Amino acid sequence: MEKFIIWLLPLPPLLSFFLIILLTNKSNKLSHSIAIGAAFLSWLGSMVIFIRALGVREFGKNVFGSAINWLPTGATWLKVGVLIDPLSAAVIFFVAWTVLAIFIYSVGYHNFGQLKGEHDIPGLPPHGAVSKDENGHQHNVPSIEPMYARFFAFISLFAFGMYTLVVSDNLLTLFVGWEIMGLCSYLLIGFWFGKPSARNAAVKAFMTTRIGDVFMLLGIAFVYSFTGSLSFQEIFKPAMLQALASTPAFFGLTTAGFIGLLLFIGTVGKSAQWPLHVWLPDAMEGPTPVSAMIHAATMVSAGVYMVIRMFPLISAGWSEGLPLNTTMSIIAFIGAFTALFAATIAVAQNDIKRVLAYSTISQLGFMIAALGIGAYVAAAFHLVTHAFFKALLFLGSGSVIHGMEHGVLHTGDHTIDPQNMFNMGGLRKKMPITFWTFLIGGFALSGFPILTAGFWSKDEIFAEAFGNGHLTVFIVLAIAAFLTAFYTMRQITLTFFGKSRTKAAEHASETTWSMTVPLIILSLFAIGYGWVGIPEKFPGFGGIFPNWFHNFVGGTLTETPKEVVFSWIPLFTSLGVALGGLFFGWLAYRRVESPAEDKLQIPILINKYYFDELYNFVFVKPAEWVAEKFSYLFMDRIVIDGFLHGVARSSLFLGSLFRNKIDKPIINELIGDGTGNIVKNSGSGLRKIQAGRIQYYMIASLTVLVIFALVYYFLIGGM
Amino acid sequence: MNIPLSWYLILAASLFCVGLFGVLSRKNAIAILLGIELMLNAVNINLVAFWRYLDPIQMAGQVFAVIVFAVAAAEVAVGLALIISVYRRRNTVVADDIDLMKW
Amino acid sequence: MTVERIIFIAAGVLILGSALMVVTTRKLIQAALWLVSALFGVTILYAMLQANFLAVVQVVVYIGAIAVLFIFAVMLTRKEMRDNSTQTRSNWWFSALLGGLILSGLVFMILGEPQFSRLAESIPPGLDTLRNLGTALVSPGAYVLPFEVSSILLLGALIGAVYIASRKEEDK
Amino acid sequence: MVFLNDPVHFVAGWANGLLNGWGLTANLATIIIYLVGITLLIVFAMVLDIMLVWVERKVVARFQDRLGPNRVGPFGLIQPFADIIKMVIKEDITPAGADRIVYNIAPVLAATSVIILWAILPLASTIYGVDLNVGLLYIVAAGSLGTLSIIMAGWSSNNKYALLGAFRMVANMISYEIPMVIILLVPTILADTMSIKGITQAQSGMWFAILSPLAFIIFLISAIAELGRSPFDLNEAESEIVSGFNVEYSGMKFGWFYAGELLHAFTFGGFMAVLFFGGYGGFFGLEKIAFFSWLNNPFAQAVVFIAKAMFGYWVIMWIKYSMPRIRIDHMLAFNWKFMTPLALVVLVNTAILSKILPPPPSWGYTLGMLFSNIIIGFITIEILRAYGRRKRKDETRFTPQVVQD
Repeated sequence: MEKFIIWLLPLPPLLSFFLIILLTNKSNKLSHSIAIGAAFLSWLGSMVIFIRALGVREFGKNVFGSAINWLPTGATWLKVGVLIDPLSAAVIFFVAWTVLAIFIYSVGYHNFGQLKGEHDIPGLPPHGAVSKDENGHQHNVPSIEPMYARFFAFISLFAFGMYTLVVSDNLLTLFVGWEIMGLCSYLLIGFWFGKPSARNAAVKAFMTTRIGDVFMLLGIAFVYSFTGSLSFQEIFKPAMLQALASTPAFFGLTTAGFIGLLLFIGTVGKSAQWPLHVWLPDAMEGPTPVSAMIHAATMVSAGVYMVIRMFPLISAGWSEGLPLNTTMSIIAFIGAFTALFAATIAVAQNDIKRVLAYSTISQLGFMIAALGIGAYVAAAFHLVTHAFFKALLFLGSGSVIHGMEHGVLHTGDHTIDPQNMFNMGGLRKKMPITFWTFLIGGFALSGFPILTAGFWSKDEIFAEAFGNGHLTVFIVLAIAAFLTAFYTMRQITLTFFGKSRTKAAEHASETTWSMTVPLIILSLFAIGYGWVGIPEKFPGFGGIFPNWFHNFVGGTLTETPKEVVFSWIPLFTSLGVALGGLFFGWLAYRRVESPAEDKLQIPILINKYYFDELYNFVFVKPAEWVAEKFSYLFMDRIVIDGFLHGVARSSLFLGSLFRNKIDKPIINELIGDGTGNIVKNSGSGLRKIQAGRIQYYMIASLTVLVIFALVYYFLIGGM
Repeated sequence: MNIPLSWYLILAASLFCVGLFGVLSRKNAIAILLGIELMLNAVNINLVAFWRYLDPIQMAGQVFAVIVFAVAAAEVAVGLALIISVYRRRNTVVADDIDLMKW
Repeated sequence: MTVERIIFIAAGVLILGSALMVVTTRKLIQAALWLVSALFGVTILYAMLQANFLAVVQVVVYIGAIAVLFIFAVMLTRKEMRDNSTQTRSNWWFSALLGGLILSGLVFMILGEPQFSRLAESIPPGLDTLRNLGTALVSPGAYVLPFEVSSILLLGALIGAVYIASRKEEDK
Repeated sequence: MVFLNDPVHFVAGWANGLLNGWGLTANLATIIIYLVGITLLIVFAMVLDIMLVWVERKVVARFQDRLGPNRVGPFGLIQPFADIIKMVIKEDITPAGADRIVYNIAPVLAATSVIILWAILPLASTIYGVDLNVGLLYIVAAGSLGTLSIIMAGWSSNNKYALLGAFRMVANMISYEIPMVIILLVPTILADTMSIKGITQAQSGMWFAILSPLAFIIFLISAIAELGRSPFDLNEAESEIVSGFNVEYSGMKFGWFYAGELLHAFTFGGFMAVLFFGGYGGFFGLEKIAFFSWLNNPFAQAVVFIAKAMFGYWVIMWIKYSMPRIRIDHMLAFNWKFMTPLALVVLVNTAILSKILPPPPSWGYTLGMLFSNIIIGFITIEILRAYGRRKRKDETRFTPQVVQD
């Protein structure tokens, strides 16, 4: 039963994609009904699976899974199958919720039910429409997205990719889902392809993640060539891991470590870790539900999910208490560095979504770092909580932008950027639901103590880092956490508190229920989900709820990681950085009116440490130079063209030689025409008997009959 | 019934060969069909004669004579329809002139 | 010489004479009428063979339908083939030779088979051949399949003939 | 009494003895007796035919509110003989360009095709030519010969009007042969035989006209069409194709066609009597009652039969002289679109009911057959009415309005 449902999980969104693309794309209502219906079906299936998984004792040893033979590879079969173990159960839980919330949210975000804008064209965001009420007053109102149905088709396909990835029991289908998401992120970031910035962002995202994907594919190939299988359960057999860990590969790494590193580069691309982080902020060009989808709920999570999934391989030969192996050190370094690095950039950003984008990079760095120090349960926990509150924040920011756009349309002042936080302010009163939910999400992101989910998951990372003696990581992450709280409070303060800084902000209004309901649902999870992972030894709260998450996800591995010893130091650190960051953030920005008054608008931070320029200088420019000077002018024009021209000339010469000396006299006249003439002559001779006159045929056949009868009688019958 | 079976058979054979001669020698397509009718009748005479002389209880001979009637009717209907159709298009009923499909 | 033999010979002469006229006469309409005559002779043979049903059906189908159809066709296509032009092909003698050869072969074989010189036994009294024929045509154990097939053939011929002979739009 | 009970065989036996006494062989005597019998039958038919001329003319006159022939002989009874003499002494023309043999054979064949029908027509239970077990098909076969005679006449006259008339007539006859053949199967099913005598005997209890009135009506209509009488008399529509296929015939050759037609009509009246009104048999088993047992006498049966046949003939005449002529396309459409389907429905209905109803001598059988026919007839009339209504509506809809100035 469970297996059956798991197999079916990814299917409704796929069907929805094809239905919308092929049949219903004329009808917006039908299209979004199909898409949401499909998402709902998958959600339902996921919940059934999740609840059934909870009911299984020692679920880590009794997972749901089935596999079928798919591709014959000589004597063996490449199997594909589905697998729900504790880790994927936890992941599919949040995937189902966030996907459903985002689908519903999109209906409101794309102004379903509004008029069609007169100037709206596919490929550009809707400009708004003019409506007349019964008194004859004209109102500028938002207009419906011109490619409304297409959007739902794309996000359905995206959801299919994510479900496929999560329920895969092998690297191959995981990679398939991974690449489908890559394609969809390209399509969705470039959804408004009329904007050049969106086009560039789409290409950038695609190319950058492609770098990671190539390495990941190499890693998959390596795994397959070494183990002969891509199934997780095959690869993670102790004997196999032992062999992997004990076989040396290149650069002084073990095979396991090398494969882990290759796969991790895939994650670096997908989850936007330094140095491949540059695409994620640009991806904010897409519609906000896309940002939430890609950058919170699904795609970036997929990268982290993949490394958590491959943790046994990465950590092969390592066990708790031992020093980290090379791969884990690299992972921990990159994670911690990214966490701090992105946090610093986020501090100086003014675009509400860009702040969240860098914050995402930073938080993903937390997870990667936690994984690097072996705390994969903490990483998974943070993955889940982060998915909830970051989806909440993105959707909240979308709601803010939507409200601002409403204001912009109302005032008619189109010079105001509805995404710039310095144009906002005082929205607390205008958009109460958005404010409260955003506040919850922001506090969860900051790690506001006790109440929020972010606190518990972050605290666990700190505890693991401190308890296992990785002090460097601990300190770097603490600083990053402080910055996180700081810029989150800065964002909330600039957006919601104080007075409205523009007329547009004054006329902002609360968004429709289809956008606020998902916010409320997600905010419940942003608070409540943390309580499933409270450590048992935690003073005051430990033991109220059992540390369910640790036991549940920890069961994924054969040996459950033991819980770290409780210590007051990480607890106070996390309390301190969170509250301190929030306080300073409020303090610093409560009176700031314009970017000029912002002390932290340092050029290096605004320009994101000049990484785009660096890549432009180091990769793009040389590539262009090589393409222009070397490839085109030298290789193409001189070498290849010259060679081709030479070949052509000599071929021409040889051809005419053959033609005049061999073809014409011998083949054409002797063989060709000769044969033809023979056939023609014999045919024209024989055609006389093929007269088309039926009586001739009958006479001929009867003559033959008579002759044969006579012959038979006189010669053979012999009577 | 003191006529030998061979009388019927010889009469049928003669009728058959006369029909055959008509089929082979006539120019007009309708006349060819007339010859075919004669041949079919010769066949029927044989069938009925065999039925009567060999096994009057089993009705095989008569049944197949009936079926030959049906075939003859169908053949004449379609054949004459074809001839009339050809006549309308090509203004001829001479079988030798209906040779568009030749070489 | 019994009466039956006299009748048989008369019928035979009628049949063969008519048949020869069918294949040799120049006027096609007369050929068709001679065909009627030949067919009528065959009817006499059927009657002599005590195949009443076939005798009547011969008249209904052949004389009533087929021969009339022939006459119609001859009349409809009379324009081109003038009755006084030659109706036989130039190599008719070869056809005749062929026919004669086949006939002599057949006669030779018929006469060589001693079983064919038998006389008919009288039909047992109480044997209703008409009822037997009807039963045989429709009983699954006998000939219902050929019978149905031939009915489908007739239907197909009907539709085909109507379709072929119907004047199409472009002919007008 | 032997003669009274079985006149034919009595006479035949007597003649046989006479011929044997003269020293002829048995075979030859049989042949001679057959030939004499055939001649007698033909003579009887032809004399009857002559009388029919008088009957026809008288009846027509009554229909048309005239007196009819009344000068030659009492009630004009000798008039038909005068007619015959007139025809015989007229010049016998064979047109130039006519196919002489065919032209001369055609009227003979026309009369023959009618007279051969008398071979199977039973005047009484012991007075009949032959009791064929394929009697009904024989009727159709004879009709085919009639068709042939008409086409021969039309073609051999070398006259375009004659040919046109022949074409129309043949199309008509061949078309109406189909519902006729179909409907002839209804008495076959009811009587379980094709023999005319068997059918007559099967009606000793109940006439088939009551068991299947629709079959009777269809048979009547197709018989009229087969005869080429009005309203289906386009073959000789005087005003259109100058008397049709027999336009070139004169004298006694025309007389043969005329006589053939008259006799044909009477013969079909006789077949109607045989097939649907119990033939020479009495009236619903009346003859089984002792008081009416004289009805079983062959001569009484012959009188009954002639009376019934005359009634059928009278119905045909009645229709002929009260109905206008039908156009040729309507005539064919009426056949293919109405008669043939209806005949098939009646046939299938009869076949099914004869299997599911209680066996014949029962009220259930009679009433079931009758009511099924009434229901079919009612449905048919309703369909026709709806069709006619729609047709009229269409016609009124598309009729252009006359603009009044």
